[in-house]
Amino acid sequence: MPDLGPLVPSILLTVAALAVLLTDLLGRGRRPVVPAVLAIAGFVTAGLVAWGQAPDTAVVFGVLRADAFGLAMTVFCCLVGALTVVATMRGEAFRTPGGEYLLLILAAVLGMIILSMSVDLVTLYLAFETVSIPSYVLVGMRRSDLKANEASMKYVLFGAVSSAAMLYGLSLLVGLVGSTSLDALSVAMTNGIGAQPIFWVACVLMAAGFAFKISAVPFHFWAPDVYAGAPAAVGGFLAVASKAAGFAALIRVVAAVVPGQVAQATGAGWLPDGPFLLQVVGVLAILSMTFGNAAALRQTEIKRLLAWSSIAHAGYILLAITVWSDSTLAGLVLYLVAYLFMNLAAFAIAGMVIRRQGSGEMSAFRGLARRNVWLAVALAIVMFSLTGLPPFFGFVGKLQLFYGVFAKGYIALGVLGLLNGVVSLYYYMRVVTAMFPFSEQEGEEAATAWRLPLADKLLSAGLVAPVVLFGLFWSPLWEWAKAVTESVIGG
Amino acid sequence: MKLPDLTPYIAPAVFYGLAAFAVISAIAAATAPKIVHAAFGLMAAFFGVAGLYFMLGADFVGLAQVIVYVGGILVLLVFGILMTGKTRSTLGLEEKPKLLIPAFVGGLFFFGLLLALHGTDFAARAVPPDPQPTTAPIGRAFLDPEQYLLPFELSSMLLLAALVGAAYLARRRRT
Amino acid sequence: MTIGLMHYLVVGAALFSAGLVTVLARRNAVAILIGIELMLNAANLNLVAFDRYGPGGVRGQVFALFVLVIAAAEAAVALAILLNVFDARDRIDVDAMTNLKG
Amino acid sequence: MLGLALTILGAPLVGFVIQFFLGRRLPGQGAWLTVATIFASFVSAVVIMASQLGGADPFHISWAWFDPSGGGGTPWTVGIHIDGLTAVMLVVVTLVAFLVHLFSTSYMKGDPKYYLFFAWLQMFSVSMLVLVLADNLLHLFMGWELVGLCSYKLIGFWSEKPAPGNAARKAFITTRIGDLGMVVAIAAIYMTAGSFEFSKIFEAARSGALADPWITIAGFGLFFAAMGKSAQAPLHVWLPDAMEGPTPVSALIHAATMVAAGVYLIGRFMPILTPDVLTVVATVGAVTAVMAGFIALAQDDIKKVLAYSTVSQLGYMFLGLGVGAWHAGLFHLTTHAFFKALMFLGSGSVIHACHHEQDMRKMGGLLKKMPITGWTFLAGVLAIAGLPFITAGFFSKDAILAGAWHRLPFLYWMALFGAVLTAFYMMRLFAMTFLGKPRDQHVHDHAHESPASMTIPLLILGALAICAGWGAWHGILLNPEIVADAMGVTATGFKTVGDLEFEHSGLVAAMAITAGVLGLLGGLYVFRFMGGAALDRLKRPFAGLEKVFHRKFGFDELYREIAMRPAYGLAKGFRVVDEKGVDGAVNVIGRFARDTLAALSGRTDRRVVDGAVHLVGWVPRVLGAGMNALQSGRVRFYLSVSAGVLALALVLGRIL
Repeated sequence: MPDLGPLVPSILLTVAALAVLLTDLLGRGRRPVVPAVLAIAGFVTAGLVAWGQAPDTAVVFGVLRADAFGLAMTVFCCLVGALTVVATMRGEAFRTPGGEYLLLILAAVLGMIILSMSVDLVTLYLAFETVSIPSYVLVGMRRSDLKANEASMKYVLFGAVSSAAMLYGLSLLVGLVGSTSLDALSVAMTNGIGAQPIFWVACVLMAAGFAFKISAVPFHFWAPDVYAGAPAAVGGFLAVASKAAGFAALIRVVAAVVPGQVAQATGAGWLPDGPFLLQVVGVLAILSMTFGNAAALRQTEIKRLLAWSSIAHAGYILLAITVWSDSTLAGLVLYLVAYLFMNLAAFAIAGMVIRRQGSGEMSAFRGLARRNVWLAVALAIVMFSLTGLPPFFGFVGKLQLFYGVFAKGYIALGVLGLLNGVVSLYYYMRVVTAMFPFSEQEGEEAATAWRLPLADKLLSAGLVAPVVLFGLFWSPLWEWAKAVTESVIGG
Repeated sequence: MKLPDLTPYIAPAVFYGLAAFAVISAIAAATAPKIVHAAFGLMAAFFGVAGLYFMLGADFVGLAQVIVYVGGILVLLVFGILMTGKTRSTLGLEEKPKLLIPAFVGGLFFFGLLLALHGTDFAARAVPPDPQPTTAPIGRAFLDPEQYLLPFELSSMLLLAALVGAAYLARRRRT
Repeated sequence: MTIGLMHYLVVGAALFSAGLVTVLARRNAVAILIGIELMLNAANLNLVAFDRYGPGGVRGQVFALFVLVIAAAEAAVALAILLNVFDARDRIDVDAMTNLKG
Repeated sequence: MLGLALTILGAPLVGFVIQFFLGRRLPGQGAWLTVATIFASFVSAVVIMASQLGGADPFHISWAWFDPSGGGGTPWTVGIHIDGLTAVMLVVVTLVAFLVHLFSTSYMKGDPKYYLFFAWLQMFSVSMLVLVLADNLLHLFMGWELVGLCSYKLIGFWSEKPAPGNAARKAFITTRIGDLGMVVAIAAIYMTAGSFEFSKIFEAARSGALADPWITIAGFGLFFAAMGKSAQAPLHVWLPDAMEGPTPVSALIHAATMVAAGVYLIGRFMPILTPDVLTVVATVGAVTAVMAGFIALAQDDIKKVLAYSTVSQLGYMFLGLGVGAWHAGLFHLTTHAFFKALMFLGSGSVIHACHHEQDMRKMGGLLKKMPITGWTFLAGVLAIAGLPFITAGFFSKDAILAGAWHRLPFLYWMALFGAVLTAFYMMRLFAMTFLGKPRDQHVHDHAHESPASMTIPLLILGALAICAGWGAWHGILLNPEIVADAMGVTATGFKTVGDLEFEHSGLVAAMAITAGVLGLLGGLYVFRFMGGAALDRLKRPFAGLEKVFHRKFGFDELYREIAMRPAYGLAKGFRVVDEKGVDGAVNVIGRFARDTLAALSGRTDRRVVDGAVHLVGWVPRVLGAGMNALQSGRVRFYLSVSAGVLALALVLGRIL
């Protein structure tokens, strides 16, 4: 029996899930606060354990690698899980989420943890579905809400088809490699399976599955509809954790397929010459950021806007994978952390506003500054950060990420990314300008002030504070990101 | 008169028979105007594939296919069809699928797969060894900590979450 | 005339494509699920065939069994969602679900 | 020292945050809070100056900020640098800012955005302090841009009216043009010196790493930026328009913050300015000084006169810096800050009393009505005219003239002429406003002395306008030896105030004194004692000239012709293309710019903005429209598109 150490966070989450189920059953009819506390406690302890664990690059249980990257993703996902539970309680959907909701979040996070550590295709697929299936339900949990129903229906259909396509690609890859292990894949790559035509098919189909999970164009269609239909907190969960886990798994696969780092760019620097997979990812990156930003321009509903923006952000992150180097990968990790706080904050605050206004349309945000300056300023900071303006965390993430892209000579890709940043300025700023009306008349109609409960204040402050703080002092975080990615990428 | 030795042809004949059965059933599932017929098409395809599994010497998987797919998933789907059949909308148990674009996309996909398969060398054995019983190795693989024990455990969590979620959603509304 | 790996793979490809056509052509959500099951079966067929003609072992079959589990879970959840939708709107025509768009 | 420096920055910063977010709910809308915080800064600044006067070593501290190369490189830093120059600037900035805050508590009373005004005023001061305390270019640039942003908010504070909005935009755009130079300079310096830190830059200049042509390019870039910020011709056009802002803002801009930033920048970077650059600095300064003097002569709006006099005085400062009279230029910055703040606040007091009447032709005889304002104003007039031996302006201006005499005599003559002009038009202003008979009885009847919170700042500044030059106390602080040590450069080429005082004891000084007195007496005679008819007769031969001066040499018209008209034309062209174009979809990016700019300024020129951004925004607009059309809501359609793309990818992957 191998050492159970690397599994402790997963076991903790499982225990928490069962405890939640049990307390929920016992406590029927009462206000189910205990399960929520249990779930948060589970996330926190699991995260702390992972934080304290020593990374190890050996493969355990034949399918997992609890290296620095995997542990970092574990901490990341547990953090998101805990914050999502809190955000749900402050958002528009459930004031006190039921035991089922918590169980599903716990199960999905468990899937994410395994997904980000798995170095075996079977485990990867299984974990992938362990993330997906609870998510389908989470989206549709408000059963009487027509929008939620529609969203979950679309999500499950789109998701099932994508995962079937990915599975088909995986099956071909397994046949080509003769094993389900990623290390075997890496060995097979050196034996030249990359030249086989079916390898291209496998790459494309796998990429389709990952692209679904991270909502990259052209497999993004579900995202705007699903985010718009789901409670804001769930939208944030999908946009952050689910996506991050997808990236983690993609990084694992790319690390197996790509030997070392990509070469310095030649020519204008569009796509690297390496294996197919990188080029596929590169195309996805270009499409996602360009179309995501362009489509976001026309959105008037906050959750749809954030959905399109998250598609664009997926593009930036894919860019880092395309230019596969230690510096872009560290940038990616940094960006993911920035992305975590920015998006969770955006969705959480959106949820608070929707709860009070009954709508997420831009008109609901008009004059928010006069209703509650606190929320307005917090959201404004988040928007600035999402745009990538200094001195916020989003800027730092973008800076490091694009620094890596440019340093490798992929000028055209980098410039395209930066141009996209300029486009995104518009729609983020529209939210900001809506919140801070400039003439007195505009504000008058919305002059009823809101009293913000302490919990709302704490949650928004807790999410926005890192956006500001890490925007100013990110050196430690940057060192950490570099350490985390060292284990993933070879020389 | 001596009958020609048909032994070398039996396996191919069975294969082509099963394959044709599965593929034609699948196409029927795609095109049948009645949903129930589509479900039957699926069932037939399941059986065809199960037959192919037996031909491949995968007896356990073939059996699981019959039990789980036909006995479980298909029944679930048929229940779904029946429960949603009484609908006030135009779309009930019958539906004439619009095939033009799907057939084009599907055809293109198939063509692309064929092209790729055609040029690929899987380093496969032309004549595989005689099939061995698989149940015991599969069982061992599931329970071996160095193989698939962890995914096996994970799948139980997946099932738990799926069932709790499904039960929550499908529960009759209190109002 | 022997049956080789390629034969099975082509059957798998055909099943997958037929499943895809079903998914794209059907408006009834249950029928779309039928198509998805076909696609999963195609992948399973590939996996099992690779086991037989590959280096041996039961990797593919184990994978296929996991897929079976997932297919069941997915079908259950999808049907639950579908019933929920049906409860609310009395129809499961996916073409009619266009409240969310843009 | 660090604690003091952080207090200087932190107190008003906290004030800003509280005031901005909570100000509306504070009793008295929080003005007292900002006054208190800026006073705390002032006290800290005085302590710092005292320690510097006492011979303390320059103080420098910096923290690594981040490493742009991702490891192994030199990190960018943030830091604080305090030497004599900084100390002087700190005292000037905080003192004037404090007095302006105090003054505003009464002046802005009743304004609907009262609390917001103080928030921005406070931020304005913070920005300037950030700039002054910076130990590196990047940090300085941040302050520089913050100053620009705050000035924009404050000039356009009454953005409900069109004029302030336009003025704010003009200021913003003009200074941004100057900032292009700053960016070029930063790039050139970082490229060659490899650091943003002042000390490292000067070190690089000394070691030869920062050499021609980059050092010259950097110098010109910095000066171009300073020209924008400190309103030197031909980028001076924004400053007079900036009078549209509330008068206390004008006082702050003209005395201690915005325009001082440019002079400070050049003063700070003196060690790397090559002789070529310095010659240009001096010439531009002298030309601006005279030109603005002429324009001031023909203005009737009391604030416009003061505005052009600022432009002119800034010209003197640059002249001083450019001829190497380093101290003289910065000394003048200090004294000017006091007497110009005095006069602006004085004019604010007058305007306040006359119910926002700014036209001098409707004033007159106000001295009796408003004695404190009047007499303190006179102190300012005498100081700016350089009334010999007692006023602060005399010492600083004559130091500049002396420097010019030694380096570039031609510019000396120009500056001397400018001095006559200055004295003349300032006396005109004083005479028309405070002396003689009231021209508009209605205005006169309503005039009254302002409350104490307005007159106290006037009294303090009035005293400073006279005394700030005595003893030339800057000489100690701005000792080139100290500064040179701090900067790591040799002090050759710098002249101390002491040297210059010695030199202007001769002919030069005599001429300068004569010029000032002549101007004052001439102005007094012409505008006080000459009758209206005689004045008209006197002016007749100069009618043409006066028109030119009145039109401000036509700079605005010129810019309209060479910059605005083509932009309008281009905009019109884009508009035609757009209207006739295939795409009738919503004008996305057009709204973008309109919304953002409108949000910023409250008012934009649609034609220009729309046209320009139509072109830029076309691509994302079309892409976005296509993308949204694809997002039809039908999941089958989604799947078809995705699967179609997949199928295509498979086939193409094999064929290609």
